[in-house]
Formats: sequence, structure tokens, C-alpha cells
Amino acid sequence: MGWFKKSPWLLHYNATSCNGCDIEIIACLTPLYDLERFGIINTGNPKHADILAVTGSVNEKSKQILKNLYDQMPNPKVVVAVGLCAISGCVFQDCYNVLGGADKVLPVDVYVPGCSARPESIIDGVLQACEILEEKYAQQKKAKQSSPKSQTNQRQGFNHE
Amino acid sequence: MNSISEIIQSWSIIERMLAFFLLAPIAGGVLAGIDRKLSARLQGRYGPPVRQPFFDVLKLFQKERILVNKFQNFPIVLFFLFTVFSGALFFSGASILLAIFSLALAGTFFILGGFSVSSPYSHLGAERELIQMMSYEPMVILVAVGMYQVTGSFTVADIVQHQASLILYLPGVFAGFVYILTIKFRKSPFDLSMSHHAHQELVRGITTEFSGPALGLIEITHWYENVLLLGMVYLFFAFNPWLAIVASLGTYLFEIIIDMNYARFKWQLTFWSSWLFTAVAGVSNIIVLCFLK
Amino acid sequence: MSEPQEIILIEKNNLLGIVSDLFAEGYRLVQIGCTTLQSAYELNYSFDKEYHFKNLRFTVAPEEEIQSISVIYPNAFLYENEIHDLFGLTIKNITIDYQGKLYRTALKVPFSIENCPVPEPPKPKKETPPEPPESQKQNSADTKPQED
Amino acid sequence: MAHKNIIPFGPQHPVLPEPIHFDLVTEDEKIVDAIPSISYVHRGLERLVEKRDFIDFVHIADRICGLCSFMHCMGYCQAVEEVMGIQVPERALYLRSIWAELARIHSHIFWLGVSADAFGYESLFMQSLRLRELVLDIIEETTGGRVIFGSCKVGGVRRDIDSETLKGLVARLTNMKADLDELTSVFINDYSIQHRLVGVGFFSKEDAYTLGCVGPMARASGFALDMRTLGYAAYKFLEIEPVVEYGGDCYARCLVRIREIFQSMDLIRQAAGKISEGPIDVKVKGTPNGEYFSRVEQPRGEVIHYVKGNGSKFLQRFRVRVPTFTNIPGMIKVLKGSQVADVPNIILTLDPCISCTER
Repeated sequence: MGWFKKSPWLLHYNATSCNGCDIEIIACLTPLYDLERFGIINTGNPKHADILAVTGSVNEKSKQILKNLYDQMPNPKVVVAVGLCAISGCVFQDCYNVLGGADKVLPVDVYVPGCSARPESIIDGVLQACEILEEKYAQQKKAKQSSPKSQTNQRQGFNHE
Repeated sequence: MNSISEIIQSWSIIERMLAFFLLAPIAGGVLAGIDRKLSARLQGRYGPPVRQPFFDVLKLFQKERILVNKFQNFPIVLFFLFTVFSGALFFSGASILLAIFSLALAGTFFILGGFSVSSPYSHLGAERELIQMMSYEPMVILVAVGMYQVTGSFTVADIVQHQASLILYLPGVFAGFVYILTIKFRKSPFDLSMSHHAHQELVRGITTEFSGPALGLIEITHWYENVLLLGMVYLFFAFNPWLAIVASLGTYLFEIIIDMNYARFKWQLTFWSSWLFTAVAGVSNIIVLCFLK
Repeated sequence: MSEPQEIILIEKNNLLGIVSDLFAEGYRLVQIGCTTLQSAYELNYSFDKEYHFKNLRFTVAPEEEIQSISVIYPNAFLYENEIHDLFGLTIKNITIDYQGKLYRTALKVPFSIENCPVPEPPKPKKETPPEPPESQKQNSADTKPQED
Repeated sequence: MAHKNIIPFGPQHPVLPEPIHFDLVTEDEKIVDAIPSISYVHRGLERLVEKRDFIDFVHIADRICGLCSFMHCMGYCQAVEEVMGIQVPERALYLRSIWAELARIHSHIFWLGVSADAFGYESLFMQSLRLRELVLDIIEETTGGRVIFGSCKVGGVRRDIDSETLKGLVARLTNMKADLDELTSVFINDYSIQHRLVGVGFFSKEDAYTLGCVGPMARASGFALDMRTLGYAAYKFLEIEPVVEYGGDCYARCLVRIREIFQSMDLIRQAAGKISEGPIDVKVKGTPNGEYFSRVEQPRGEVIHYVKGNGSKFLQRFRVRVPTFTNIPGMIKVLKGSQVADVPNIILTLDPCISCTER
């Protein structure tokens, strides 16, 4: 059994969000919502994180940053797109510098709707991400048993800055 | 209680070391869990379950291992081994000086681990950890010196057996020790190099580049370290085992409350204040003892 | 009720002189803005002194060079770099010159005349507001970010 | 040890919720130089005026920034109204001022929390954000949104606050005052906070003026610059005195914000007392033709919305110049010569709002 469900650590990155979703993620950590009761810590460090919460759509410059952050996170990992901008670009999808939702760059596992996403739905999304984390761990274990080399193969594109 | 201590005394050194090796992480983990729960309650939150630190560490051992360089995990393993070794020495009743020095060696390996990776945050964290070590190490040695002055022995077994109440002879040393314990427990205001709360200027300080199992190992090592340090608090009250346990836990509680009530100091203030406190409380206490004896 | 808008039309070559006069009078630089016109760019330099709002305005052709005022007002460098990156205007002697690296956009110089054509003003008699001209619609298709 | 080292600060950093990047050139812990780089949030929303008509664009103006969303919306609406010559009913002006001040309170309390987090005072962060939820409750009850209000439109406001709710709102803010007093007294009196803030990031009045600083950054240096004294919205009916401190350091900026929270509460009380019955919006006819620079005081300082219309329903140009953009040169100046430990404090006392800055 994996322990990921009990202790998912969160990394938050603001791709091109308007802050609305960011401050709601911060509000999730505070007394009224208190994400830590589920064991969730907001780590500021990709190397410690299990869940990447992306707010805002992706633009030309944040694309690379997001990829780097995702690459630096150890497996298994889950991406949660928080807010409409991270899903599709919201009202900004016609802008010249907006590529679209976070799924243009990363494999997004959970989409949290709302503009801005409400803390309740963010908590719900993160807890769903925990389930996916467990599944991914189980798959990874299976893959590892069948071919022990697979894990190292996954890391080939890894670059650290 | 007396029967328990008799049982412990009847054990051989190997048995005592083994008991420490097995029981200390459990105690340390529970203490860390209480710390997190209590902190949350003091902040008006519900907080994670007390078992949370165990979940965290178990999860970390299931994570993928990412190495930045081959040397990276080697100092961390040594850090773990030497911390366990010094704790085992201490709880098996060997020399307190040996335990203190081997703990300092363990700390040095931790710093080496921080320097072995290339992240500037890790380097800054390691530099700050060095400064912290320079801040607290004199006081730790003064604890051993003060205990020797009262009991006439450096061995932990003799200090525990000593009938006099150490705290009455060494109030200044105890106060100084509690002061530097804040640094050792990595609590605010002295969580300069690495904090359990991520929100700080150095990201995660020394542990920035460590992930998965290595981070889990660091976490467990801290549990061992905390138990060892609380064991040293125990020695001050060893004349009454019940009081001593209450005092150790009380000290831990006190550190949590301090943690809640201070902003992080800068390294300059950390350094000068701890040396000043060591000089005023620790050294003067020892000098007074010299005249009394 | 509304704040008076004082707009002074100046010559491009007199910019530095007028700005240094304003600096001597104790005005602070509020903003530098740029607007794309049909075939030129309109630059607005806004200043303020004790809530007295003053605008300098002049137009430049796309290939013309502008003198930087960042030697007089050090905080102008960000505005000038922005205008260089977004409008493609050349500004000389910026104290901190990012060389076009301040904004990295999917579309180079998104506000330039080619990329951001200005619609013709509608005929005043028309009751219903007109649709944006065909050229703009075409443009919106062009401006879609490219996938890589 | 004193070799130069470059520390990349941001775009992803735990103390910064937003992506701004600094290359900090350091010697040990001392910062020799700081080079900012922005545009991690650049979306190019100014050009959306081509695709959304001037009434629809209000929704985008609302989403320029999450923390000062209402004020962006208000600034944009004001500019369009001035261009079109629309007389907004008085009740709508009062309601705008009340919401603007609520937004200011919530933004400033959020700032208190985040800066407490930056200097490692976690319990204070939690307590600040606990108090902020009370303000958010009021906002949610009156507008329906927590951070994006969506209650302002060209020609007035979308929703009315009835007089009972308005009374209750003032009473709740008054009740909150005691808690807030307790919270802010910690910021003002605590020794360890003073150690982190006093004398850090000093900024003289001359520097603030020549570098074009606005908002709390300027007011903390003794430079009384508050756009609310221009008397837009309902501020012309209210008594308002800019909050000024003379310290010029991070501590003074903190004090300015604390005093502004209480000032905003007072303004809401005044507005609730003076508000009169009447319509909340007027019908918008025609299309904007002309230009206007509208200046509004945000929590972070003066914001300028420039609107230029040419008679079609699509605006020709919309430009917004936000306070953070003009405060960045000041921030670079202060960062030079400071300690690495002070960097989060200095950046946060500026209260950077990057999503506005890069639009």
C-alpha cells in the first residue's frame, strides 16, 4: 500500500494567474479551511512535492518554468489545474501570448473549475489528486516489477537548474 | 518507575543501544506529531493527526530517488549513523562528552551534504548551519562541564545515579541549554538554515536538493536527535525520574510556544545572542560553582 | 467632477529639453504610454505634481528613433523597454537596456502597426455600431499562438 | 568566502505567491546587485479590446488582478464614463467606494499575513488570514464573489446593498476592530518583528519622489500621495486624510498599511452614514469617442487606466499602468546592499502584484 493518500505535499506555481486562485490556495492553508488536517503541506520546493497545483494559463515564458518544475518532481506526481485559466484560458484565451490551459504543457490529472476557484473546490480537487497519486504509484510499482529499467528511462529528459 | 529503571540497569550496553535504536524514532515521531498538532491548535487550525510524521516518512521512502550527484546521499547516511551512534552512546550510559562530540560530527556531515550539491540555496543553508553550530556548540560543551563539576563524572550512568538535583546547581547552564535547544530543534526564531515550515527565504535551506528516501532519512535523524537532546534535559532532573520526564516534555512544549511567538532572526542576532547568553548564563554559572566547591 | 486632462503636443526633438524642465520644476514621472495609430505611434508622457496631471504627446513614424529620458528620470527605463518590446520602437540610450528581453511574447512586437491594425473610425451617421473591419478579423486568426 | 554568487530568486519561490524573477548577485549574504526580469505573467490583455466591446471588457478589467480586481474595474468604468459623459448616480458612487474600501481592507490584511510568513512568524500569518475571512464573508454576501467581485459596470453598479445589510456590515467591521487591534499591536510592538523590519530597506523621500514610487511605498517615506484626495467615486463626499509615515523603512510601510486598514473602516462607516436612496445605474447609450486617463488609488498605489475610443464599440486602445510597475525601480534600489534574509521582506513590503504589472 502506498502512503501518498495520507501525506501529499503540494507545490504551487502561478503560471499566468490573476492572483485570484493563488490567494484562494493560500486561503486553503489557513484556519477556516486548513488543508494540513489532511496532511497536506505547501512545500515551496519541487523536489519535495507530490502534487503540482498550477494556476493560470500558460504563456511563452512560464511554459519552460512549468516543464522544469514538473521534471524536478520525483515520481509519482500529479498535476492539478486550479481555476478556469488553467483549464482553458478563461477570458484570456484569445490573448496573443496565452497558449491555453496547463494541459498544453503538462499532463493534467485533475481540473478544478471556478473563476476564481473556491477553496472548497480546491480542497476537493487536491483530495481527488491523492487518489490518482495512489493509482500512479501502483502502476509504477507494477511497471518496475515487469522491467526494472523503466524508472531510469523515465528520467532521461531530466535537467536540473 | 524504580522497577523500570532497575530493568534498564540490568540490560547490557548492547541491549540498551538496541532499545534506543528501536524506540527513539517512535518517540521522536510521536513528539513531532504532537508538535504539529499543537502548533496547528495554537494557530487556530485543526491540524494533522498525530501519526502524520510517520505517514510523511513512509511516503518519502516510496518516492522516486533523484540524485544530483553521486556523493549527495553519502554524507546524509553518515549523518544518520553518527546521530544514532551518539544517541546510543548517551542512552547506554557512556561518556556524555563522547556523545556530544559525535553529535557535532554528525552535524558536520549534514553540512557537507548541503555543500555537496550545487543549489545556491543549499549552500547558503549550509553556511548558516555552520554559523548555528558555532552558536550552540559552546553551550553544549558547558553542559557537560557543569555536570562534571557537580557530579565529578562525565559518564551518563554516573550522572543519572547522582542523588543531588543538578538543576539547583546548574540553573544558568540549564537556561542556556534551553536557549540553544531552540536552534537544535530548528524552531523559530532560529530556523535559519532549514525550517519545517517551507515559507522562508532559502526555500528549504540545506534540504532543498534532497528528495524522497534521503529526505525521509534526514527526518528520522532529526527524531533521534530530538530524543537525545531531551535526554540531556532529563539529566538535569535525574534525581526524580517522573519530574525529569515531565520537565523534558515541558521543555519541548516551551520550545513549541516560543516557535509560535517569534519571527525568524537574522544570523547576526542569532550568533551574538546565543554567545551572550552562553557567557552570561552558562559561564557565570560555572564560575560560581568553582567558588562554591 | 472629472480630473482635468492637460495634454501638450510637443515636437519629438524637444522632448529631452521639456522633460528636464519638468524635472527641474519637481514633476514626477507617472507613466509613458504608447498608442498605435493608423501609420504612426503616439507617445504619451504623463507627469504629476501635487495632483496636477500633465501629458506630453507626440507622434513618431515606425522607423524613427526616440531619445530615452531615463537619464533624467531613472524609473523611465522599464516603460521604455516595454515600448521597445511591445511596439518595436527604437529608443536610444536607455540606462538599463534589456535589449528586447523584458517581454518574451509568442508574437513578436504584438502592438506594432502590422500586428495591431487600427480599425477605421465609424461613419458618424451610422446608428448601429459597425463590426470590426475584415482586416482585424484576419489578424485575430494570425495572432493565435503557435504550437511548438 | 567573499566570492560573488548569483542566487536566482523566483519565479517559483515559497514566499512569493507570484512569479517575478530576480538574479541576486551576492557576496556571502550581502546583495551587491539585483536584476529583475518580468513577463512570466504577460498575457497581453490590453489587446483584447479588439475582441470584446467596451461593455464586455469590464469582465476582463475585473480579472487583471485578483487582489485589486474591484479597483481595476472601477478605474476602467470611470475612464469609459468620462469619455462618454455618463453621470453615475450618487448611490452607485457610494457603493463603489464601499466595495473599494472593503477590497483595500482585505488586501492589506492579506499583505500583513503574507509578510508575517516572509519573516517566519507562522502563527501571525494564520491569525491574519483568519481575520481576513471575516472581510471576505462580507464581500461574498454583498457581491457574490470572494476575490473577483464582478459588481461594477459601465454606468453604475450591478448590485445594491440594502440599508439593513449596510448597517450590519458596519457593525461587523466595528466588532472586528478589537481583534484587528490585537493583531496589529503584535506587528507594531513585537521585538522580533522590529528586528526584521526596522531600518530594513530604507528609502528616502527624495528617492521615493524621483523614482516615481506610489502608494504605501511613497507614503511611508513621508510623501503624501493618495489619489483618493482627487475625489473620484464618493471620496469627494468623505473626509479623507492620506496616511503618512516618515520612517521610510519596511516597518514604516507596515505601519502605513495597518493605519490604512483602520482608515478604510472609518471611510466605510462614513459612507454608510451618508449614502442616500436612489438608482444604482444609468442606461448606457452610444459608444465611446475620445480619451481619458483615469487615476484610482489601489491598495498598492496609484493606477492609471487610459482609454481611447474612436466611436466604434471596440476601444482603440486600453492601457493600464499599475503601481507595482512604477515601484520596481525603487525596489531594485533598496535591494542593493541589503541582506539575503531581508529580500523577502523588502519585496513584500512593496506588495508586488505581478499579474497587474505584466497584464
